[in-house]
Amino acid sequence: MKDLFAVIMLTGIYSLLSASFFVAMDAVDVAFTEAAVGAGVSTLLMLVAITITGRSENPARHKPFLALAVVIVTGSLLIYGTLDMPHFGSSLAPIHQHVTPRYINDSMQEIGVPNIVTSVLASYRAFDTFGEVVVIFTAGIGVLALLMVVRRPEDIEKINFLNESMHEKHLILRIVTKTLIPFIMLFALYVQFHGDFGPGGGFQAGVIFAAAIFLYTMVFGMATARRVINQSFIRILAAVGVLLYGSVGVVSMLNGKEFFDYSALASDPVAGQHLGILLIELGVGCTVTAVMVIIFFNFADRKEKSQHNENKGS
Amino acid sequence: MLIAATIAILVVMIMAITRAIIGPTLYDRILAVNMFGTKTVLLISLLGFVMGRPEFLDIAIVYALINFIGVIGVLRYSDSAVFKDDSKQKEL
Amino acid sequence: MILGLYNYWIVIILMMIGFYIVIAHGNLIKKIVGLTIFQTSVFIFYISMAKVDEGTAPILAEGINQYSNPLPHVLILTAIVVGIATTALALALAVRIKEAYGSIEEKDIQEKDNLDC
Amino acid sequence: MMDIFLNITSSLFLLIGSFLCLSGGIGILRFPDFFTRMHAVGVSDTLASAMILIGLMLQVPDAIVIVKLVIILLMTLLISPTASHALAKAAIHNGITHKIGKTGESDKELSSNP
Repeated sequence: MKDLFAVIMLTGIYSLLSASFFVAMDAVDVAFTEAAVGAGVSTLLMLVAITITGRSENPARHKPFLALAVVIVTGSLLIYGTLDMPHFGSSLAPIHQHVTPRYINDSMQEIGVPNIVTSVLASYRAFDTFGEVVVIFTAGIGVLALLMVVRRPEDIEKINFLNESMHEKHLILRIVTKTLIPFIMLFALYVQFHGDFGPGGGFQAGVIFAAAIFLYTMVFGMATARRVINQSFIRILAAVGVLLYGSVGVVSMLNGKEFFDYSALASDPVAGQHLGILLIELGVGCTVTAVMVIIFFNFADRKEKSQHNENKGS
Repeated sequence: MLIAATIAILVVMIMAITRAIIGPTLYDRILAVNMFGTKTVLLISLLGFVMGRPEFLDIAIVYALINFIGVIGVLRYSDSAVFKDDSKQKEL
Repeated sequence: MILGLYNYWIVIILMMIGFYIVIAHGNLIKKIVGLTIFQTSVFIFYISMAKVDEGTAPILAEGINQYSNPLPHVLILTAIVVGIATTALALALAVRIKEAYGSIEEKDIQEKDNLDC
Repeated sequence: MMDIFLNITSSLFLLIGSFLCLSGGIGILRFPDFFTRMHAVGVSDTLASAMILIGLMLQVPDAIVIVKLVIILLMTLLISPTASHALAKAAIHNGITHKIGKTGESDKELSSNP
């Protein structure tokens, strides 16, 4: 398909579909994340990107037969490789033998959180998650470095004018959005703090929160959004999230336990674990929200700038 | 009955996908995606009941919200200059 | 029973579709979409490995004693969010390439580079 | 007695919901132009979701699940018409024209609908 717009719409559908699949496979937390990320944020970002880079694709491809041959050979090798794999749904597979029984049987006593995914994410494998958060943070910095637009005041005024004129007409949309946004934010907070007991947690909440901000930005225009959300504050928030996460680890180290062993945070180990998970999820939530907002704002800024330049040129 | 409803929704999903693939205009595709999103919300609620753990309706709520955000976003950005130029070229 | 392996085959087919898009298309955005599909196929691979027959979602509740494996869920959960962050980075690069070269087709970019040399 | 009654009602609701869903799906596939498709989906979708969600509500004893279902229902009632409205408005604004009652370019879909 040459129309990139159609490709992106279909990618959105694909991600909705894969999220339903995750629900069917019992991975509710993953479905949650995929729902928030795949269907909303990634589709939006790709759309913004194609408004900048152009919609249609050049039909010329390089040697599809060679590519097809490579793909088929690799695929059949991989299929040959699967012959030794354990069967689908078998409870005897090696993956279920090691570590996992401990997570399932002991996590209630050790961590005191019913959602095993959260306890593994935030406590048993906290170091791993810390790494992921740092990666997200770095990606945010990368986008900032690549796309940041330094603008002069007169440009801003012109763009403001453009936006105001664009958004006068969607009255119903504006009212519905206004009523909806508080609910979305409330729901994001619920997801954030309910992550211990049901599906949810910092990653999902961060993305949902950011999605609320995206919605606001799209309906009320960049200029208004920039007035509401301070860019430097958001940048600091991203760093504060990572710092909060790291400092929880350092504090537990100072209290005489290992890095990210939260039992040290309170006199009762389980209460300490609870506190640690709460703080860490908060840090994750801050970073993810801030990074998503940074990414989106910078893309939107870029887009306005390129549009602006086109208008000037023509 | 739950299973019958699930199957019906799956069938509708396939129809929506078909429309998204053939849809001649951009708006047909957006419509199909929107419909697909609504159907996913229903599918997930139904799946929760079929699997016997209906506590996980939070996911369906997220879907409803994100779907709205997605559609609005798509509309907002499909208004932009690049697309208009394209559609004009197609008409010529 | 060889048919018990079908989940891997689906994953491999998806993965190969993504792979094919990445090699065969010259458009950078298309390549990024291909990478996303590839990525999702890996997610599906992990999640389908975590499924246990008769198991339910790994959130402890009374009266249930067979849970699916939570570990892959954790890995994939973080991977999805990291994935979107890196995709955003890739898109940002594509946008910058568009600004610098005026095109995001691999061929045009290479031609321009050759001219510059 | 109550149980059987609830079960039957809920099944009825689910059945109506599925039927509406299917009719919407057929509409989106078969109708000739964008606005008629929009009509098929926009009208049937909201009612179908409401029916299915009410059907599910009748099946659960748990209060929190019902509350969540009600939230989803409210969201759908609020969101789905708004999205349809915005979509239709954008389509008109960008000059998508309807095909029924017009003689113009001979499209494939047009031929089925003289």
